[in-house]
Amino acid sequence: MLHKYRWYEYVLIYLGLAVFLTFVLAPFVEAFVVSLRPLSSLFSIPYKFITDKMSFDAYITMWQNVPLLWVYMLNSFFIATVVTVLGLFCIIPAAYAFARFEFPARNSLLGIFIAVNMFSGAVLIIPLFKLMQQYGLLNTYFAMIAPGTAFVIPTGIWLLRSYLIRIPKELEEAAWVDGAGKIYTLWRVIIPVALPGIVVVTITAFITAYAQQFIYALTFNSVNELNPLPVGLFQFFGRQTVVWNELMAASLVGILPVLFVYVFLQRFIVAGLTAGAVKE
Amino acid sequence: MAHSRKKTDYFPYLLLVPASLVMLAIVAYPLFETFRLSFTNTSMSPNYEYVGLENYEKLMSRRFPEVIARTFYWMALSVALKMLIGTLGAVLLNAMVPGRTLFRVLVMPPWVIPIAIGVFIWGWMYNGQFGMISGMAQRLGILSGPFEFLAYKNSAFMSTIVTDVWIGVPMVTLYLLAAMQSISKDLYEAAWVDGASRLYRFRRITLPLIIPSIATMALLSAIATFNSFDIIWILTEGGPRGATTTMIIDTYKTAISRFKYGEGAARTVMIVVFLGSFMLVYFMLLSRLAKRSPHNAA
Amino acid sequence: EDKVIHMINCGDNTGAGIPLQDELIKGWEGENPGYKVQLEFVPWGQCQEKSTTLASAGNPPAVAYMGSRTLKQLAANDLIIPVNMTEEEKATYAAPILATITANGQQWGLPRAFSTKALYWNKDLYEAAGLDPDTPPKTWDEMYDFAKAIKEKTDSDGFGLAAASFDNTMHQFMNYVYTNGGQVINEDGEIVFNSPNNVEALAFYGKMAEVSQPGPIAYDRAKLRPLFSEGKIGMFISGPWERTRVTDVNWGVAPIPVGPSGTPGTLLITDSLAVFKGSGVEEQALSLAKLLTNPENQMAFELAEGFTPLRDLPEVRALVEKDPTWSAFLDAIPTGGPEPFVTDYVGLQDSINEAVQGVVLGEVDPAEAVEIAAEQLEEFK
Amino acid sequence: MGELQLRDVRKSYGHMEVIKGVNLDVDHGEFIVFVGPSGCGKSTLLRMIAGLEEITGGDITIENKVVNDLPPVKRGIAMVFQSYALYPHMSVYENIAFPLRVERLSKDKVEEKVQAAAGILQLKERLQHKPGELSGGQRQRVAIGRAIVREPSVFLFDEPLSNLDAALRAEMRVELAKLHTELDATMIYVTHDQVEAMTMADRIVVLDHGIISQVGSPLELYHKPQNTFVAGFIGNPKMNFIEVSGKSSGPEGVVVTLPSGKDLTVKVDAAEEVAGKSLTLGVRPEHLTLGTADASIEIVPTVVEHLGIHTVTYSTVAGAKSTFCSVLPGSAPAKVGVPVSMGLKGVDCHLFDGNGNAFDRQLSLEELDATDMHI
Amino acid sequence: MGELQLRDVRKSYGHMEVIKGVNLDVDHGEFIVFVGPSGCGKSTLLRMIAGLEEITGGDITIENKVVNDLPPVKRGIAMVFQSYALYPHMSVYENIAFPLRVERLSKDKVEEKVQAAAGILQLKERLQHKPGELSGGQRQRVAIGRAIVREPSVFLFDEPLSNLDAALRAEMRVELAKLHTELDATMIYVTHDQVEAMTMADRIVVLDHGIISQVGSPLELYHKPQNTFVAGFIGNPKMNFIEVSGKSSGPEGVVVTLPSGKDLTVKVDAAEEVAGKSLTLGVRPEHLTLGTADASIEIVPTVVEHLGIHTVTYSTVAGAKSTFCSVLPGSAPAKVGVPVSMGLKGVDCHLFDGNGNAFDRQLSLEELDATDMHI
Ligand SMILES: Nc1ncnc2c1ncn2[C@@H]1O[C@H](COP(=O)(O)OP(=O)(O)OP(=O)(O)O)[C@@H](O)[C@H]1O
Ligand SMILES: Nc1ncnc2c1ncn2[C@@H]1O[C@H](COP(=O)(O)OP(=O)(O)OP(=O)(O)O)[C@@H](O)[C@H]1O
Ligand SMILES: [Mg+2]
Ligand SMILES: [Mg+2]
Repeated sequence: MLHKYRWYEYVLIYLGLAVFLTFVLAPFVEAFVVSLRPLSSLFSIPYKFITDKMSFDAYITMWQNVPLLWVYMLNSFFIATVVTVLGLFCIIPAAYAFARFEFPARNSLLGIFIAVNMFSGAVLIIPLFKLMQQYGLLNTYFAMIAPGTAFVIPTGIWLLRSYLIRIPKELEEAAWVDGAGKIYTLWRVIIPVALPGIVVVTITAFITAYAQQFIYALTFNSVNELNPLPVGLFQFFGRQTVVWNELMAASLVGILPVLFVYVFLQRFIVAGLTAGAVKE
Repeated sequence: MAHSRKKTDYFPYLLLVPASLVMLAIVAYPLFETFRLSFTNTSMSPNYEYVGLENYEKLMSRRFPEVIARTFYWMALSVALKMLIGTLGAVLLNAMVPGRTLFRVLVMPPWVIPIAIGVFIWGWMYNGQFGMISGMAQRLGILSGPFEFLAYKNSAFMSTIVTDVWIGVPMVTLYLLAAMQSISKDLYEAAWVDGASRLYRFRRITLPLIIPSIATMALLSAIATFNSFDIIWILTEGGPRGATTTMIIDTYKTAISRFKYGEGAARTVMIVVFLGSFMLVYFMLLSRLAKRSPHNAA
Repeated sequence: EDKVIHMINCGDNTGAGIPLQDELIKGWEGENPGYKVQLEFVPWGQCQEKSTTLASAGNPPAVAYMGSRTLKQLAANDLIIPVNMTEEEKATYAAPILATITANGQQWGLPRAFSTKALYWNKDLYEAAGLDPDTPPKTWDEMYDFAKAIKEKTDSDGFGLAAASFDNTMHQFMNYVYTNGGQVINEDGEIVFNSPNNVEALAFYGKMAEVSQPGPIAYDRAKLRPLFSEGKIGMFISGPWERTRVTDVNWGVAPIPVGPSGTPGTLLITDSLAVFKGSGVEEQALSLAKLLTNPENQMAFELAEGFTPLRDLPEVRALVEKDPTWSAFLDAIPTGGPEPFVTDYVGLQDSINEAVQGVVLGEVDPAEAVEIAAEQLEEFK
Repeated sequence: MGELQLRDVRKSYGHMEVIKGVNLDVDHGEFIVFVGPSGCGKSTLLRMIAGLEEITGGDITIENKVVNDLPPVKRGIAMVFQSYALYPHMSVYENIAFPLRVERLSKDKVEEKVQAAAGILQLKERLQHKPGELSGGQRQRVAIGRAIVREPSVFLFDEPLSNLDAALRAEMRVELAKLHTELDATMIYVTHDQVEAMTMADRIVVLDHGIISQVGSPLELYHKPQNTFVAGFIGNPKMNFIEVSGKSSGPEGVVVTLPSGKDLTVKVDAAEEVAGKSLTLGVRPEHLTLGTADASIEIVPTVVEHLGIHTVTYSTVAGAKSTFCSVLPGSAPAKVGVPVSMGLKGVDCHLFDGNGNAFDRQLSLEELDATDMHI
Repeated sequence: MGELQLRDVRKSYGHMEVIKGVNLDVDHGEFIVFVGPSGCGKSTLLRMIAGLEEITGGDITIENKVVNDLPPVKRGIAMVFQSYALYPHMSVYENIAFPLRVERLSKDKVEEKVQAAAGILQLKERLQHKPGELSGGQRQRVAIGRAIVREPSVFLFDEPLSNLDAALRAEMRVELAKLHTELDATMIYVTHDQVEAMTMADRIVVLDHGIISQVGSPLELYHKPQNTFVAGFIGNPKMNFIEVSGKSSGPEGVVVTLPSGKDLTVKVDAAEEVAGKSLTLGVRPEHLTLGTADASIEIVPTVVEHLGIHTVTYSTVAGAKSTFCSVLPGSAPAKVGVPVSMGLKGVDCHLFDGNGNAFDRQLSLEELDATDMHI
């Protein structure tokens, strides 16, 4: 009843959604269309949305230009996964500490952690570079993973903490009364109970780690076999001719698995954001 | 306090160890190093000297103030657009119309794909001769000839913002959507019983109640935008004529492209100072706002 | 345990010259037991930056493919060693080529690839505009007039102008500097960018925008080719590689037109193998680099890869005979000027690009732009 | 004003019928309470009256106007939600003023009405506070204030007191009753708290799985429940039910045989033959006495609660459908494990047939006020 | 086993003293209930016994061992939380087994103990379910099960039933009482529900702002409250307090003058001179009768609640400190606005001095079982 719309409201809503989704999705449509065009009709004037000779050829020929596409994709996944796992390893205990314990300097420490958000990798890239170099870490996965980890931690702590705060204290007290130690309680009680929250943090950390793989990889790594997807594809721009149709094809193939995964996870993502949205 | 026994409790600190170690190594130490290097002339060669405030002096004498102003302008515009579009998007996705689950999925892609890849695509779209935007606009008669979006100062500036908005809007939308959904349905029903129209309900209930979420998102978004590197770097490298050179781009160009680590470090220090004061001011405004209207849920 | 000689190659390993190179390396390894060459291919976009960062981080490659323009900067930072060419070796190169690797009286790299530029024109468009399809412009004025005719009489634009914030905008502009008797740095290492010649060149660059495709700042040279291939621009200036890539139109190629105050010229760009300092195998790296770039091996490599031949050897003549379009590029070598040799190459590039963009956008007047750039350049020499 | 009729009102969610044909006439000024177990459809029915829920079938008439398709605001109703539904970002003043703002009333009018409502509800001091700063009872009052200012002809309440603690609930109950008198408005009130229903209602509507099980005044439901459902639902502790068999019936009542074999004459009118039928005897815990009366039942208390005012025993009794409970005077010497005899009076008992429908008790409700019943 | 002593136990949060010196001896097997208004320190005291809260001062002794610095698990206590604190991700079995798993008991032992506890609590069928799939009462039982398996000498409960609805609460109350008998354990129970306190406790501890106001059996507190605080707190509806002035005292009691000017002899022993002093007369609503008795008070009911079992009236009376309440038989003919006379008996009344301390009533608690008191 409350949500009964009149016909013109339906029109307005769908129109609005159409405009909004067009803005969001047009680039993907364009990328797809471009990937279908042969290079020659790609650079055709005037602009045509549908051109003749559309085919999936680029999806085959691209393997010559980016023979390592699979490797890049796997690298991207691998880096994001390791970042996420390491991140969780840091986030969970820290979020727990901030959510549950009174200790001197708690708030200022939390503030410091959150403030770290504001230093992107780009800001710290010089000293990080020197640091990596000093320890011989350049051109390793580690060089791409470590900074990624550092920058998922603050948001993760912030998100998970607001989730943990809402877990009743009695659960821990009950465990304590029953003789469980603190680590045991964290492991057997808190983590399982906070699992939905942890799932959310995992997803957001993964998204961040996956989406922001450009600058560290570009700067700290030059071993092609270790490159994540964006840097791998950036090589298209280093050529005399940018083979746009293959670039688009490779991009789409490269991002397809994540898109697929997120379609299934969207429920958690929206639900998880609520955790942060309700209380800031 | 279950855990505050008499003995000083080391446990919370223990819990903070892993996170702190990572932060110390990846953020604190490099920050300190940056600060130190900002007083040196370190460059390509491994040897360097301390040069005092020379790097900072150089900063002031060049066009740095312009870069700062541009950075904040870019950030403000982009964040404002993200909030505006995100709020509108969230309202639309919150409507109880058939297909809304699908639409919610459909807004996600720009957020979950690697930023750089999204920017590659936009780079193509902005092409005046072959790109979709100029092409469609010409077809629809909005443009009379090809228009190169990245070729002019204003349009390049706006184009980088549009791309940044595109990447940032899904997260904002979904976050605000979540905030809207956490508002009790009762409130709307009560208002409806009182005769409030849809628009009135939005204005008097939804909007005031999501303002804290908008404020939070705006801050997160501002920080992300401030630090946005990939987008500008791939699209324009800061051009034309510096029209899209933000502090991050300027720093990267100086330090990484030109190997002037010392000068770059001085810029980094300036970024920390500016971003820090920005956050401080923001928090102060926010807490003053919060004092005026405590949002304790009924 | 073999000592590793880390060699960085730009691009990928698909070229036909690579097997030849591999052969030579294998041979070299045979003659130098105890040393192993580790060859790494790095995509162009990141190649030079990578070598430089590695070096400045204290972990240099033994030998790396670098744009010759960076050599002075690397040398100034004490990251590479001079290659010590004998007079005999020097003599195998044309003087302008030698100039691209010479700083402070020493050679800092072994040329591996090079290019000169020439003007491509679309004969069909010429015809459509009522111009003689077989007469390319000889002077700037002619070039402007022809372009104007095309722009006015056909659907296409007269000229392809590059002014993006990328390196080849400066390269493009240098062609005009060199065809108008200008210079960036003189023989004594002084900045002479603010000469009337250069003001004239910059003004002309700006003027060409009138008859060029809209929005030159969105274009680097690579983006012009599709326009040329589509018949959207009547002319553009580029290197010999376009000869094989531009297929769909009826084109010709000619030397770059000459400015009012100059003589024929072109920008001559070389890439070199540089030997880095501190790898511990400098000597071996140098010997390897010399082996790869000696006249015989270099020529074979170039022919296989389709590069412009560096040295004037008998094979070259055969090449031109087979494909006359080579001549516009090969003939230009003696008139070629090097890329400016400075200690902050990116700084130089940014300054010049900014001047070019300023004039193209009509924001500053050429004299002022040149003056500002010259001032900034002082810092980079 | 304020009359309300429900005519065969129905509601389905998908294939599930939740309200299965409800008929009810409410007069102006009545205080009607809907009770029933959780999920029986109380809220749904109320929300249908409010216009928050679409009506699947039937008609709802308010002040002689069919309102089926009218939006809430046009129905002349106001609703108070269980959660209060206060706007957390607005002051008490603005919360109360909200409906008036929607109407675009002039500033002075708004001020006047809000002050009047605040006066009635003793909220004058709190007008500038936010709901978050108020106690539960005060929030409840604000919610009512928001309903009052609209001067509706029908007030709808959905469990308005269930979020308050016992003491506050008792207090607010009294206040609501007063308010009802003062405003002279029709009120429809949903609750699952018996005490609220019994104390506040003019008439109680007992709902069972979407149908009305009985409508009547509180005392009518207490004394003359029409079926075992109502009998068991109204009254706390619950009525005891004992399986008995019918023996004979006559003008003085129905004679039944208790499980113990003893006979008891229950003062009810039998409409049908009862001999040999299996019937259910109902007796309220508070109608049991120590010792013997018309008949008695032997119990062995398993739990005895001394409440001061009462002593309550629980025991297991043959034939009883669940734990057998008795409420005795505070001084009753009941002890766990010590057998005791419980007296039953035929006049206090209820009798139900095999379908759970009550035999009519020989008791006129008019007399109830005068009769000196036990307790 | 199971003895517990509190010796001058104190607790401060910062500068705020919350528990201000509590002394209490609890014997083995006793069922002790802490009651008191919200914020009086009940939970804090219980949590200090549990070891969840640090002790600022004094000693807590369990089984003759000072436990001040022992962690909860070493105190031989088990605690049941208001929220149950069940682990939502574990089955009922694992929830109950949790303390045993912590102890690293063998599988067989765990199985045995869990089954035993499940047997007692009738949870055998539910062992594989998750807490989310259980009803409120079942969850409560699981929480108790987790306490039982540890075989503690002292059970601590913090408002264990407050999340259940009325009916279930009554049921669980009975079950807990049974359990207490079966387990023969000491239990300390926090509640603010009077009925729970009255029905379950061997002794009730009434707390007021962090100090013990009175300790005694439920009937003792009901019949012989030592001060107005306890008198007002125990009993529902609340005792009525009326300002009176003392006239004389003698062996048959204290004579006081009611606001109406009439005299009443209250059966209490005066320790001091009362003549002319202003005193407070206390009379429980359920001790008022219609008509007149030793004295009477005229009231005009403003609200009348017909509960079936009782009729409750509320009225404003001169000299009464708050609304004057009476609980009359269900059939009492009270009507709003119709004046009625309420009879008081001197033997049922309480009398308090200016400081709120009670005069000793002439009533031996031993007699109470035998005496036939009203209601
Ligand atoms: N939107 C809905 N969709 C499907 N079924 C619903 C919906 N709303 C209510 N129901 C069902 O309708 C029935 C009646 O629900 P209603 O809320 O009216 O019960 P209630 O009597 O108010 O219960 P309670 O005392 O628990 O509030 C329930 O079985 C419920 O599950
Ligand atoms: N962690 C704390 N810090 C400061 N004060 C506290 C803390 N915990 C409790 N208090 C205060 O101690 C007092 C006693 O609290 P406690 O929880 O024991 O009350 P309670 O009797 O259990 O009340 P309720 O019936 O509401 O549960 C209260 O005034 C409370 O505000
Ligand atoms: Mg309901
Ligand atoms: Mg408590």
